[in-house]
Amino acid sequence: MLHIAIGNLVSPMILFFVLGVLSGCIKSDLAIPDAISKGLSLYLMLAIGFKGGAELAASGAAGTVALSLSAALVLSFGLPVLAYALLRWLTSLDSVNAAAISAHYGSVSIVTFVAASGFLGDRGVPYEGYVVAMLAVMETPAIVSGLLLARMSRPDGAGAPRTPLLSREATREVLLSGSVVLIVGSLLIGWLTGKDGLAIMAPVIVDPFKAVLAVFLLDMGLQIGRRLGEFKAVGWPVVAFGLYMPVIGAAIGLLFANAIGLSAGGMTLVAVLAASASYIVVPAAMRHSLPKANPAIYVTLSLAVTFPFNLIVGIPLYYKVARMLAEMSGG
Amino acid sequence: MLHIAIGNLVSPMILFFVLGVLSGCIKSDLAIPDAISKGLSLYLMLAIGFKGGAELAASGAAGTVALSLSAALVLSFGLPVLAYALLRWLTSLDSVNAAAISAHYGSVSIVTFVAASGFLGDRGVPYEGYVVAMLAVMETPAIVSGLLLARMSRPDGAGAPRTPLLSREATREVLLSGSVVLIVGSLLIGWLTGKDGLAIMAPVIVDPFKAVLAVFLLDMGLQIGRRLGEFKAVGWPVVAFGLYMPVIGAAIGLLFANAIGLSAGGMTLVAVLAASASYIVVPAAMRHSLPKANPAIYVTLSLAVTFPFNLIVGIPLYYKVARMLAEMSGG
Amino acid sequence: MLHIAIGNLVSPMILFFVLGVLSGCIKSDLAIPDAISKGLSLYLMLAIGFKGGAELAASGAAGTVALSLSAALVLSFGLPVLAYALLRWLTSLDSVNAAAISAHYGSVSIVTFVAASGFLGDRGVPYEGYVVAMLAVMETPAIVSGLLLARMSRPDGAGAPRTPLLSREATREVLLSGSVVLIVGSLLIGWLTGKDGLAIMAPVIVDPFKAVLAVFLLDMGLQIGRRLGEFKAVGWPVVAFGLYMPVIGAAIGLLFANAIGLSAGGMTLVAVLAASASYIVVPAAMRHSLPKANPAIYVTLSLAVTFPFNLIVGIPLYYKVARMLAEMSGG
Amino acid sequence: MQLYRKKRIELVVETARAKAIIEMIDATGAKGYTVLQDVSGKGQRGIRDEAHLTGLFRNTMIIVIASEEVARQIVERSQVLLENYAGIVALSDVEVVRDEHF
Amino acid sequence: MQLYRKKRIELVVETARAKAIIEMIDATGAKGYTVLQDVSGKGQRGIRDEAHLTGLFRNTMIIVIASEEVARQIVERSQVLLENYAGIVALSDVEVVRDEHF
Amino acid sequence: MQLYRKKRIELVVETARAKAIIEMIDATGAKGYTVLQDVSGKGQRGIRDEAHLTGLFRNTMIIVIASEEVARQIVERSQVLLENYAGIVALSDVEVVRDEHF
Ligand SMILES: Nc1ncnc2c1ncn2[C@@H]1O[C@H](COP(=O)(O)O)[C@@H](O)[C@H]1O
Ligand SMILES: Nc1ncnc2c1ncn2[C@@H]1O[C@H](COP(=O)(O)O)[C@@H](O)[C@H]1O
Ligand SMILES: Nc1ncnc2c1ncn2[C@@H]1O[C@H](COP(=O)(O)O)[C@@H](O)[C@H]1O
Ligand code: NA
Ligand code: NA
Ligand code: NA
Repeated sequence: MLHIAIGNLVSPMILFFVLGVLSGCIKSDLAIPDAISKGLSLYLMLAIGFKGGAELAASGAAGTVALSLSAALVLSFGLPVLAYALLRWLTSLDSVNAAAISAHYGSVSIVTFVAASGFLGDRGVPYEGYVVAMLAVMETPAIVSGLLLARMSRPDGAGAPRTPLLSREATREVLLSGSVVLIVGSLLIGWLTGKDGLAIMAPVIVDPFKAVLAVFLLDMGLQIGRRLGEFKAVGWPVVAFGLYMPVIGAAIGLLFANAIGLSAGGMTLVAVLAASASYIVVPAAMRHSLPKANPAIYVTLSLAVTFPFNLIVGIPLYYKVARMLAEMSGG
Repeated sequence: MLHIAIGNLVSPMILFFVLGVLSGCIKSDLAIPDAISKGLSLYLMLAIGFKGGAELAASGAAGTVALSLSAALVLSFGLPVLAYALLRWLTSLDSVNAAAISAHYGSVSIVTFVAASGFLGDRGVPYEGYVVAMLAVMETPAIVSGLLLARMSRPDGAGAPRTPLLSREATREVLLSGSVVLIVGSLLIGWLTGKDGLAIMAPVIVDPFKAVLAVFLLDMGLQIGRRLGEFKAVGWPVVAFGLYMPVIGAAIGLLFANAIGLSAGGMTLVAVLAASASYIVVPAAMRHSLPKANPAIYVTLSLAVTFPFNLIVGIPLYYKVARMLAEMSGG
Repeated sequence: MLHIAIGNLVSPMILFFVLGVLSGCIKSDLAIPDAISKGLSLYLMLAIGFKGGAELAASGAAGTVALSLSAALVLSFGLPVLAYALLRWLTSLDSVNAAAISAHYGSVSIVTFVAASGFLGDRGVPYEGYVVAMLAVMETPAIVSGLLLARMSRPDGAGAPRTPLLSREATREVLLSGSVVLIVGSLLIGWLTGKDGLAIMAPVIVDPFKAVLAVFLLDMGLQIGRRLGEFKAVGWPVVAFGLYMPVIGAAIGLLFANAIGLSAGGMTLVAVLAASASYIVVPAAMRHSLPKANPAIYVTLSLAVTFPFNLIVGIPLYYKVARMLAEMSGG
Repeated sequence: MQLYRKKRIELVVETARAKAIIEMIDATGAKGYTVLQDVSGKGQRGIRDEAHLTGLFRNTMIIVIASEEVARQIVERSQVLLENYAGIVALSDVEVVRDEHF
Repeated sequence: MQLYRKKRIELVVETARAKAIIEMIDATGAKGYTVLQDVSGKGQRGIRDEAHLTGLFRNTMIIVIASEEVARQIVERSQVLLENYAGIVALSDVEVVRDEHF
Repeated sequence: MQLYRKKRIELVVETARAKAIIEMIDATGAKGYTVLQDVSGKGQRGIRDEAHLTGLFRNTMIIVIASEEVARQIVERSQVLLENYAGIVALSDVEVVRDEHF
């Protein structure tokens, strides 16, 4: 365990992340231009989507695909309810903020997923290509759960005129958000073009993948380092939630994945999906639909607490447990 | 034929283009940052120029080079005259708009050329390196033709004081436009440094070339998708012109290339040069020199009609015919 | 010698630089987006730092490391004094401008260093990994020297109240400047992750390194070409300084490196460090701390005179001498 | 040269709200507007800059030149739209040449 | 502190025309100007934004602070240059400290 | 709708000096400001644009809306900070809705 964690720690990915956090903390003027940063983020989505699709094509669509996607749906809808209950019980956050945060934990962090796939790749651990489809499925349902939780808990909810949960436009924006479209589209293209397509794309999306991820993590570190000061605004009970919620999510994710019969690699990734919190799609949706929730809280929690936790501690931990589960099932 | 067209269709390049068009249509917020997009476009020019130069150095400058460049000049000067006649005859556009559009069709679309070279590369079809020099030669002469056509058709043209066709500054801008300088410069550098130079540049300009092109086509798709609404402003007779003009241009290009004695690959590329329409250099020049022409028309036509047509239907079609011509000549 | 210089001249790196300068001179609108340019510059720092660290790990830290770093410190502190004396003696610049310029020559140009490492790589010449650490060490001490020289020469320096040489904030900014943090950080990560880390990063930082450098040099050429008009503001005696100072600096650097016992490759790089002039970190520091010095002079001198000189003439020259020295020592 | 007196409205609003504001401006009958993406700043809601990963902490500047009547409407309606969001609105006098543009 | 009354001219013009406008501004004897690249907006010629592939649908904002006399010239000459091109011009009052800068 | 009269201060300064200017603005008690990075222009110190390798030739635009009193202070203190640096300052009248923001 410790061995794996240390092996994980001395990877360039993690170390560049740490370098970023430190540089951000000490207010170095090191900064990656916005456009590059956005470009790298699109790269990671395209690459992970395409490779998932190509793997799916190679493996042949298994019968468990439908089951997996349903599980993804359940997780994304369900985890916010649990998160909301924990927040209301263990912290002093009001219902709107609790609902907004809870939506983040039903959704996923693409970079955490990408880092986990890199972690598995390093160790030669295979995973089911359609887990990438689960990623895409899990991005948005949690938003609906979060908004329902906010509405149900509103004192004036009963008598007020019924406005739609998500305005038509907000729904559009969420469903057609760039990351969803790019991941799903790349997955389909990878699946359609298969091995030949992968051969064409490989020099860009396979060989340099982990190095690009390292650079992106440097950038994320920089941004997180600069925001560390906002911890105070969040409060320790809420920070604690950002640490135990991923572990609980991962446990549930592992149970689901094990029940479906995924491999150790697949289980690890599902655990990561359940454990991670969105920091792009959901914050944008919450800012539109729950404007009273404080973005400084949910962004800081998702980005500066849960993301580093999953990246450094979570991934090796979930993998360790996934292997144990796989051995038990296999044995 | 159908086989090739389908083979072309399921390439990642085309599919990413289609993904882009669809995302643009449904107004997804997927967008590639401007700086990245510009960077990719420069990359494609540098890569195609350098590789053309290196191939030229490898093959030894053939006697047909001068002939080919002259043919390029004739095509670029001549095609606008044909285009103008067709537009005035078959559409209701006024002379200024017809002249502005015609200039685009004498010039070339670099990305279409690049996509065609990728298409040939996929099939292992070689082509003469100096076709890239033809590309560079064809970029700007068409502008002069277009402006001449606009002037000749002006009712007050006879009596008015003679202003220069292109102001001195406009001439500078056209001749020294970034794409001309970068392609010609890279061609020269590739030619000067030859095999050794290519070895140094290959990890960037050869291996990832097609994958980068795929990403760029995603971006072009996004931009075209967002502008599809402007079709209405263009009118169907003009849209039709954007579809038959490339076929006519390609036919003429094939005749020229066959007469010069190019290979099937070289013929395909010359056809693509003749068939494609500029969407960067010429629009800028027309906006300066023919301000009364409506940019929404010529940009939409070149970018949203002719470009996708050539990319999806044109390239495999021209290649098919080029192969037939080559077999006939070879036999 | 001539042979090497010509070999150096026909490399894509130098030719793209020349293309850039020419395009800039003729005012072509060829331009690389700011964000890309900044991204490439970060890439070069990360790559050179990481590779230096990995090489350091591979070679095992030698006893000469501490000696080398001390030499770097002495060079960076000392060279400005020499530069200042020459400027005051041989040009008519006032003391503030002379001091500001002198600081640039004690510091280093990262891209010149990177180009030199590419030059050595082309020729299969190895160098000590910790020379990269010398680069990092030399970046900032020269700033202190330059400011001391400016203060000492101020007529009112004696009686005035003692303000700190560098305000606390200016010190922070210099020490934590992005390039210092990124190079040192990457060096450490390269050193910590060693061979495994390099395997992960290689597809991004090793294989495409020289091609990326070529593109970056195109960009630098563009920027220099556009500023050539500012030569007049600088004056010939000062331009001459920009040509002989690097040679003097290189000679001193070679003596130091030879005394320490570095290889021919290592000596060449130390010569380049001593010969080159900063164009990012030091100009920013001078603008803050010596606002009366004219930035047009020191930026033009460092970027448009010394940089091209070192790139085209200096690197092969220093290498030639380094080899001679190495043979003498070895024999 | 005849000059016409108009009002210039300058809004700095959080980017998440820019779309709604622009739709409102269109709805008032204003004949145009200018948008400056990615502006940073400080105000009641603290420092706002391009923390690009989320984009939630960015500002957009919108400038409208319009008749006094339309300007007043824009100012008023913006107050409702900016409840719970970061944003400021300022009004000033300008003169323009072509009346029909505004 | 002595303040001097000047005019502030704000132009939003299509980028293809920015160079000509700036040369005209220089020619009027204005002592300076400020340029904001890549501004988007809407006006008589529809929505204009950074459709970067062509660059034809972009705007540039130019701000000049100048004496009333020079300002009037800039406004007038801009009308000629903007015939057939997208663009607006607005004039307002400002006060500055250092008279010699403007 | 009650409008309050404020001053709008527009500064275009060389980017190297922007941080010091912003700190000064904070120190005067101004309640906010807006920053536009990477503005180019021309003035007494020649043409200034994004020669990014050094960044020394870039401008930043800063806009502050404040009470007359604070505005006057900002203008005055900026003069000291801009000695030896490129930069201009212009003052104009604006009206705002929410007095407490400025
Ligand atoms: N007094 C001010 N002067 C100029 N800009 C301001 C001022 N107050 C706020 N802003 C801008 O408006 C944005 C939102 O303001 P606020 O709603 O007060 O947080 C800030 O981020 C600034 O960009
Ligand atoms: N009323 C207005 N208020 C603010 N900006 C405007 C207005 N009208 C036009 N603009 C700007 O000026 C550009 C050109 O306007 P036009 O020539 O009317 O198409 C538009 O794209 C907008 O950026
Ligand atoms: N008259 C002016 N009108 C508008 N902007 C100006 C003017 N003068 C100077 N500027 C801007 O302020 C910057 C610094 O001016 P200066 O200190 O005069 O070089 C210039 O680069 C311009 O961006
Ligand atoms: Na989750
Ligand atoms: Na053509
Ligand atoms: Na030096």
